Amino acid sequence: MTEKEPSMPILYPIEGAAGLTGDWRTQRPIVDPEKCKMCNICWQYCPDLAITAANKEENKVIVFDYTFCKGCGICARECPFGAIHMEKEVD
Amino acid sequence: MTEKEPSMPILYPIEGAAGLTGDWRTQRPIVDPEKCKMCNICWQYCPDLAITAANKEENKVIVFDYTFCKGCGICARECPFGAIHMEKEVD
Amino acid sequence: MIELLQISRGGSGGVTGAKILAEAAMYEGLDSQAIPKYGAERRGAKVEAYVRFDSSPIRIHSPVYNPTHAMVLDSSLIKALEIDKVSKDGIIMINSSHIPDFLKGTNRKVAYVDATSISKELGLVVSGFTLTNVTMLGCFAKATGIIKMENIEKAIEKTLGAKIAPKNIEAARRAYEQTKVETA
Amino acid sequence: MIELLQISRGGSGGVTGAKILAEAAMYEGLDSQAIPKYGAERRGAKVEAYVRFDSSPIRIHSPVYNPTHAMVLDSSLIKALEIDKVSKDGIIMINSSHIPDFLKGTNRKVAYVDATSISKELGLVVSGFTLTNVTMLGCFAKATGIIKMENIEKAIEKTLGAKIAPKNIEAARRAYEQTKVETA
Amino acid sequence: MPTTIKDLMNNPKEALLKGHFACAGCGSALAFRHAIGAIADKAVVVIPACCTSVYQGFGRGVAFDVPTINVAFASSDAVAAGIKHAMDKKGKEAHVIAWAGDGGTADIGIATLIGACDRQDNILHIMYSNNVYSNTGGQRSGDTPIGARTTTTPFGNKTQRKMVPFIMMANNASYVATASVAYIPDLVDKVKKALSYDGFKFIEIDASCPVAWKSDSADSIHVARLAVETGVWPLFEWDSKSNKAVLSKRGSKYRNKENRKPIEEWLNIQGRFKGMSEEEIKNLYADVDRQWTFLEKFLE
Amino acid sequence: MPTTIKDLMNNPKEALLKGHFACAGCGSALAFRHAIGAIADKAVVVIPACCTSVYQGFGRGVAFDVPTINVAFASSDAVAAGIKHAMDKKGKEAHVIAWAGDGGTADIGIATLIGACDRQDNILHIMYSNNVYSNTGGQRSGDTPIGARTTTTPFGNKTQRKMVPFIMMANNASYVATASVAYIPDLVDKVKKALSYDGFKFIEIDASCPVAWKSDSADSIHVARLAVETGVWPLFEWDSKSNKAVLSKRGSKYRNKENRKPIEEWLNIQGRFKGMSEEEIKNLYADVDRQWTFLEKFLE
Amino acid sequence: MAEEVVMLTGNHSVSEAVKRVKPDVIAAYPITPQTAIIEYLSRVVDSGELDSHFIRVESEHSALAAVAGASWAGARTFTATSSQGLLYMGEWVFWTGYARLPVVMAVVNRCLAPGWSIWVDLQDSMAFRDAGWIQIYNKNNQEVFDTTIQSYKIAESKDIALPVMPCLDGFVLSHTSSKVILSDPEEVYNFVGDYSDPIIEIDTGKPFAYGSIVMPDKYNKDRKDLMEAMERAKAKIKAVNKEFSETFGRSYGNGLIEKYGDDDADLTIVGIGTLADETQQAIDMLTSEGLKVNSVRVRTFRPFPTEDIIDIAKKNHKLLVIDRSVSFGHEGHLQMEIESVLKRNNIDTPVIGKVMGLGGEDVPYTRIAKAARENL
Amino acid sequence: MAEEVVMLTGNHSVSEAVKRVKPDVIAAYPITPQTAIIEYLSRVVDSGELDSHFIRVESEHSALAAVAGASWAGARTFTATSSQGLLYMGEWVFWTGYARLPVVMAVVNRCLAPGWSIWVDLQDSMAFRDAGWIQIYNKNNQEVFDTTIQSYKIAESKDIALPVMPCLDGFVLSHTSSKVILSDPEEVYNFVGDYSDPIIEIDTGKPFAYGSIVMPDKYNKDRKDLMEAMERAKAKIKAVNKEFSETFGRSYGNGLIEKYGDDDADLTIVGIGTLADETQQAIDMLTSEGLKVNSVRVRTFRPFPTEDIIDIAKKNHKLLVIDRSVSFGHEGHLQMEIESVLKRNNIDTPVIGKVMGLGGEDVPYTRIAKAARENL
Ligand SMILES: Cc1ncc(C[n+]2csc(CCOP(=O)(O)OP(=O)(O)O)c2C)c(N)n1
Ligand SMILES: Cc1ncc(C[n+]2csc(CCOP(=O)(O)OP(=O)(O)O)c2C)c(N)n1
Ligand code: SF4
Ligand code: SF4
Ligand code: SF4
Ligand code: SF4
Repeated sequence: MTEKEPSMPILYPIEGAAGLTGDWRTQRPIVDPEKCKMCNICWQYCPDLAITAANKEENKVIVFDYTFCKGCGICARECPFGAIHMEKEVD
Repeated sequence: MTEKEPSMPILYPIEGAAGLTGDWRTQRPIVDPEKCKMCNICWQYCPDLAITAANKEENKVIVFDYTFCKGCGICARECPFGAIHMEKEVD
Repeated sequence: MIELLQISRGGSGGVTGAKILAEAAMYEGLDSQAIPKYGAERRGAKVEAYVRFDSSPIRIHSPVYNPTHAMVLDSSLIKALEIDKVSKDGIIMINSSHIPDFLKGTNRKVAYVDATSISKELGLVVSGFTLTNVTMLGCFAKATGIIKMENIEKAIEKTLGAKIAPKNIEAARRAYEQTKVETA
Repeated sequence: MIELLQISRGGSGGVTGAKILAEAAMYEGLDSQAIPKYGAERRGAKVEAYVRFDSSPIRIHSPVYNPTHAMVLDSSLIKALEIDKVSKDGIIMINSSHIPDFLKGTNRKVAYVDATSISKELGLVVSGFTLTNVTMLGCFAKATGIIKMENIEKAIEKTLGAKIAPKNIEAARRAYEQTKVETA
Repeated sequence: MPTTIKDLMNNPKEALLKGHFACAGCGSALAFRHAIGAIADKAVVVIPACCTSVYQGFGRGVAFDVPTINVAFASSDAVAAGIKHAMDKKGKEAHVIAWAGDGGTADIGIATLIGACDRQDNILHIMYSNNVYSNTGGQRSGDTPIGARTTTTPFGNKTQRKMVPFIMMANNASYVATASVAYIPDLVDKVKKALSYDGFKFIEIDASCPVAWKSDSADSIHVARLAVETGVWPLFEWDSKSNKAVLSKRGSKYRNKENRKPIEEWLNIQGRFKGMSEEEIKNLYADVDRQWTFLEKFLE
Repeated sequence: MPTTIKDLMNNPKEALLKGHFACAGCGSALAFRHAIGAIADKAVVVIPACCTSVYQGFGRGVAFDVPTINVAFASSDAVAAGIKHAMDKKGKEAHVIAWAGDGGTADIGIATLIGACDRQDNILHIMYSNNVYSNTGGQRSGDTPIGARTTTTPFGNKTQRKMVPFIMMANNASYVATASVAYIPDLVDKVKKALSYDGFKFIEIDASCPVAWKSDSADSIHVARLAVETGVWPLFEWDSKSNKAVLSKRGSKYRNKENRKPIEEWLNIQGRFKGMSEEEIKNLYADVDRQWTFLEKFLE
Repeated sequence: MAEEVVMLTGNHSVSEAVKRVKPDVIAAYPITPQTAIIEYLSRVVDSGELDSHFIRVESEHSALAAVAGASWAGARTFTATSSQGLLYMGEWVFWTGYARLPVVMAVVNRCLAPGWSIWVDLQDSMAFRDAGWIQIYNKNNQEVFDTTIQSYKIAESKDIALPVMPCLDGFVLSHTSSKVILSDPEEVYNFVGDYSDPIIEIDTGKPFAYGSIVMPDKYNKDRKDLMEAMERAKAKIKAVNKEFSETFGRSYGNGLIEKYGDDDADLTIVGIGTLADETQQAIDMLTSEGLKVNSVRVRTFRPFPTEDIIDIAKKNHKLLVIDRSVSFGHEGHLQMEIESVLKRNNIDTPVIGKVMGLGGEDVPYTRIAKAARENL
Repeated sequence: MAEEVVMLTGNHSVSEAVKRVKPDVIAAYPITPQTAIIEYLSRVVDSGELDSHFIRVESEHSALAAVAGASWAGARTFTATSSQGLLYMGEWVFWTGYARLPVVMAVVNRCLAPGWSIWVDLQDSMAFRDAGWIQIYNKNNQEVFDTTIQSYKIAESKDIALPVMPCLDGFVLSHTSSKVILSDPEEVYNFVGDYSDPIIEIDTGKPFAYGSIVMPDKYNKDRKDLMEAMERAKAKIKAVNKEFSETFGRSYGNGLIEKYGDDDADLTIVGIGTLADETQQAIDMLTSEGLKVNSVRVRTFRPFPTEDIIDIAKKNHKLLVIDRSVSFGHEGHLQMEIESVLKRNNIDTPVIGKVMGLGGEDVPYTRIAKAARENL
């Protein structure tokens, strides 16, 4: 009898477990760097971790990760400064 | 194929479903007709329905049904007038 | 193989008594079994237990239908004993100061002892119940001779523990002394 | 047997479209099946469905691996189509105003129509999604000729009910008219 | 008008017949006798696994003179709901009652209980609590008081008592009440009142079990009365219309701690509490306080 | 000090990885991201059947960077308790969290939930409620509000909302709180606070589901905020030590009805409430009142 | 309303059948892939189209408990489930079978976790083959509709009094649309008959206790009767299939099994569910290759069609049995039972077993054909 | 503490074994006739005699869920149940088997309701023969003790990784006292070894997800591996039986089956549980009558001892199989499986089946002997 490990339904953490979910998007968020006050409220509310937070010290506004952003529109809806708007994806 | 009723675990109501439970008794309640005020508190508390209620109108005190009385002693304990006492069953 | 039917009342320790007896048999070098009759037990209601003894390993798992001997822990239960089922050569052991009327004329060998009085004297009473289960083991030893008192005592000791064993051993011993065996 | 692969986005009614198509085939006198790809569906994510048509009873229950034809309800999904799996003689139907670059040079027969515009014109929009599922059925009828428009219309009517069917029928009709078939 | 002993004699019929298989002094059997007896002509009872499945009979016949359906442990309310819906559909009148122990109610059965309550199925659940799994020989249940020696907590139970009536209030049953075998007319009143409500009704009865409580069978009423008099078992009613609790006449004076007897009186006549430490007694007092504090919020 | 957005950025690590399988705008996924993220280095999550069993991954890998055990629907707390006991026995530290939907918590799983609470197993149960069985396509749950159209109540749900937090208070959990995806720092505070308690802790999160609620995915936060602002979803904490409830800062002003927005604002942006009758709206208002009345009893 | 010809999923086919037999009480709990059945039924009940009580229970254990309760009260009942749901109500599955309640429960077959998987195999319903239920496995949506109707007629016969489980492959039937003839509602109802003389009925005027403690002798009597009822059910299922055919013009083999192809083949492929339908496709292919192959679809797994299997085995030379479920530590269910039947009856026909399609693995007919060729 | 010889019930024998292997976590729920096992264990845990966590769960579903949880966390675990309790945890029985968790659960066999009955038959554990558990049926209390110990060694081997269910007849073993040699605790612990290198172990430092959605290919891989582990388990069980014998001087046939009497008999009686022990008594009786009869006790029903059954059937002339459980609508479990094995291997030895002792019906050896005489 050779030593054998049981075959079990185990998965390990990876990014993109459900693929590149940016594919699902029909509209994409666009940030207006002028308007972004770097409050990161949008960052907080993104269910898809598709926003790189703004950094006041470094004066960097938020950045979207379109590889994974599903285009839900929450960030645009929640930005208190109207700094984000959604645009239809073009084919 | 003859018509056939299914065989099922069904029982019908009878007295003595568990036999003549008076057999279980190691002590028996005895009423003192002098002391019984016919309040029927004992009747109310007997879990075994082994007391025939007293009847004030007919001046009948309670009567025990020794066929089923298990001798728990509740009646004796609860009689407010000490009209019932328990006696060891003799073999 | 020897088979014992024991009849007692729920709450009087019959099952423990049967187990002690089987254990004593083990010390005697016999194989043994103690079988409580399977079902809901109610305090005061009739309860049966069986004990088997054999010199070779026992592979039977049935209840006992035709006991060699019978033991009744409460004399008021004697009427529940189906005498015909007990072996003609067997002994009927009963907790009683005398041979009960019920057995008279049966021509059976009867062993009797007033275990209740013995137990009471020794304070073997629990919530109103006089425990005669262990006491009657003395009667068994005396009447059947299958198991020596020393093994019964050892089994009592092991099962009941150092604290309450002594009184029980004493009860069994007294019962052993006082048991009378007669043909009814 | 003719087998169709339909690719759409979750939420755009692809499964319903496939079912209507299978129903239309039934009116055509064919046996048919509409099979949604089994799994969790997510709005916006790629979803497959299959439709089978045959003149004799279908006893196959597998998904479609090598479709005769393919239909893509959203042009942005065209890249998800594994062209090699589609029969060489089959038609690739796509919701687009032109032959997508992706198909160019494949030498495949491509049927295309701007179903999105048609649907939008007719108000076939639900929670931000333009529904092109029914519209594209007109493209299917035109391109494949397997099923007559009248049967497609009947199936739309039955499935969607008198209230919303007319707009959808109109959309399918327009798509039928506007569909172009070319070799890419 | 509150029920009197006389009224009890005028029940449509006896629901419990003589010669049943309950132990001598069984509080549950006594409760069944009156709670179901009071409505015996209309009652259908559903019994999950518990002592009641056993004491009703044993092969030869049954000691219950009402339709009785014995069911799997965790399902009395679901079965009762099914029966009630079927009888409604068929136009037949009946009070369908799930009659269950504390185990079948508070532990394994509580999802079913809450589910039926949530749907407001038109049934009454009566939980008789002997604080323990009596039928299997006395193991701890969620309703076991702190300090009680059970066969699975041989050195004393540590968990607080689960107050199912509170849970049912939180779950918005239409009517919730507690009762005791020591106060039979009060119990019968509550059963009748419960049945006057639409939707899901719940009553918990403190029902002595001399076997598990290791008490004298003669004390079965006495011990239950002490539970009320020591404040261990508050007697009250609550309904969803008012979202208010009202203490029952027989129990109202124990709201005031000064009127309560020491809990030790209740403990001392029960073998199950033998050997309780000071600490355990303190915890028990605290748990009783907790229950009253919760209840207080709903009292006027 | 209350958590700030900045603090959220300093989580030990992300518990939820990019590219998971939740729908766009999923409130549950957002809640998971932060609630578990805040304690990601110590968390073990137990997931019964629900959307979370699906959105974590699909064959290739998993989007959760914490140990994740997927279990049968009605058992998250029992499994969590088993894990916690085992880790305690083995001397390993961990926050074991049962993360379940409203179905797995309030309906099929509630016996398990109450059982673990009763034993005071040292775990935290987080119920994210989308008021419906989303994973199976949107059937009514015990937590579905009056009037909601679900696939099993196509003409509007009639039953009152099951307030599991109240049930857990009645069941004496050590800590009970409600939270909302609209108030993330508050949610994280509550998770951390819960974990500072011994015994059984419970948090319910109102977690938008654009699919079942038939709402715009962009509105997922907005709709949850409206639930608080209309009084539909009271934000509070309660603990057993005090037996008192405290309204959370972000929700306290809605105790006063005058400060509440009309519930219609919440209803109107959700397709699930389309076609509600006046009567249904009245009943919904009444049910919200009922919840506040219950809660009021525990407020100062 | 008369007969209608429609495109329907398997789930919808179940619902349409149920709507026609008009159960008094329905209770069910959602689970993929069964859910659509009860969604449809809750809609028609709430809309008033179907005069029935729908109980939205909190679990499957309660679903079956509730319909059992209703059945004791003399009601016609329906429920449905799948997979984990069936396991979760397992205690009640046995309870209902042993209690002889004529409940009908559709099982949409789905494999068992872990890991989570929603696709078909028959492990779920097979786990309850001991439970005293009649189990009828279907090949397509038309049969699903027809079997659901037949189930009531079988279950509610006093001489049978057994619950019936019509089983359909998850997704493969439940979610796939295909042509279904929906018979006229009135005709269907008349075929089944009303349930006005129930097998058992709670009556406050005539108390009885159901299911109190029973002694071993009575216990054995009840179980023996259950065994005999299963035996009688074979003839009943055949008769109902025949009567159904006379009324509606559709039938499924002899009710217990369905044969395909010529007798006296070199190889007979035995299967169950849609795999057996797929097998017919394979048979055509193989026949066209000149091979002598036929097939048998086991329609009722309980009662097991012993006599028919004997007959098949006697008439043919070799059996290839395809299972979509397995008893770990032994072998496939169909294989095991067929082997036991043949052994018991001293039939030498060799049996080869293959387990295929667990966890929703797709089994195209070409694979079945391949297996056949390898074993010819 | 060294070896002790005592009078013990079967339940107590289980507990004594469990105490010696020192599980980290125990969770269980009371049910007759199993309860005494957990009563004893809760006592020794609360008294500090056994350093273990005892979770007093609110149902059996949670009992097995809790020990499964503990097992995922790398703990040694124990639970026990009977009858309805086993059915109620049914979902978790399959879950634990499929998850390959080395849980040990004693099942005290009791028949299934309704009507209520607390006595023995094997219908309960047999209902889970598909679930991926090793099942070992015992003949007496000594074996109960020994098997419980062996179960851990089998379950926790990495090459097996399967839960094990030691089964004992309710009351007949569970409540009957007989002689049991309780081996030295330390020796027992050493025999089993500690569980320091668990099959699986949750670690916050190394996250993984167990049981997420799996695709059919992976699903099939896992199930195939389960099937193979069952196959490997046969050798493992034999090896453990042998090693146990070497260490403690007690063994049970070859581990899978136990033979009694001379080879090459006219009739071989095959049975399981205490009925098989009782059969040995019948064999002695029949042999003394000059009849050529021997017997085989099937000890492990899962994995099924296929090879041993083949061997037996080849060496003997006729098998009389006695079942204490049955699949309604087919036949006795042991009979069915034996027939299937013989059929598959073209063995002509005739098999006669008898179902006896359902619902606690007593089966004295004389009745077995009578059945043997009738079939000689
Ligand atoms: C699923 C299941 N688990 C366990 C049992 C065993 N069982 C029968 S009755 C009982 C205890 C019942 O306790 P309770 O509900 O408090 O009623 P009581 O016995 O105290 O009257 C138990 C554990 C069972 N019948 N079914
Ligand atoms: C015993 C059992 N019954 C039913 C199911 C099917 N099922 C899986 S998830 C689910 C709904 C879960 O609802 P909820 O807990 O509210 O979580 P959500 O899906 O909304 O996230 C159901 C019914 C199951 N897996 N197991
Ligand atoms: S649109 Fe949604 S997913 Fe994309 S960045 Fe904004 S919040 Fe995140
Ligand atoms: S002793 Fe008990 S059973 Fe007998 S009459 Fe008195 S109360 Fe009833
Ligand atoms: S054990 Fe207790 S509850 Fe059960 S019948 Fe006896 S007294 Fe009543
Ligand atoms: S259905 Fe709802 S809860 Fe489920 S993943 Fe989608 S948005 Fe989230």
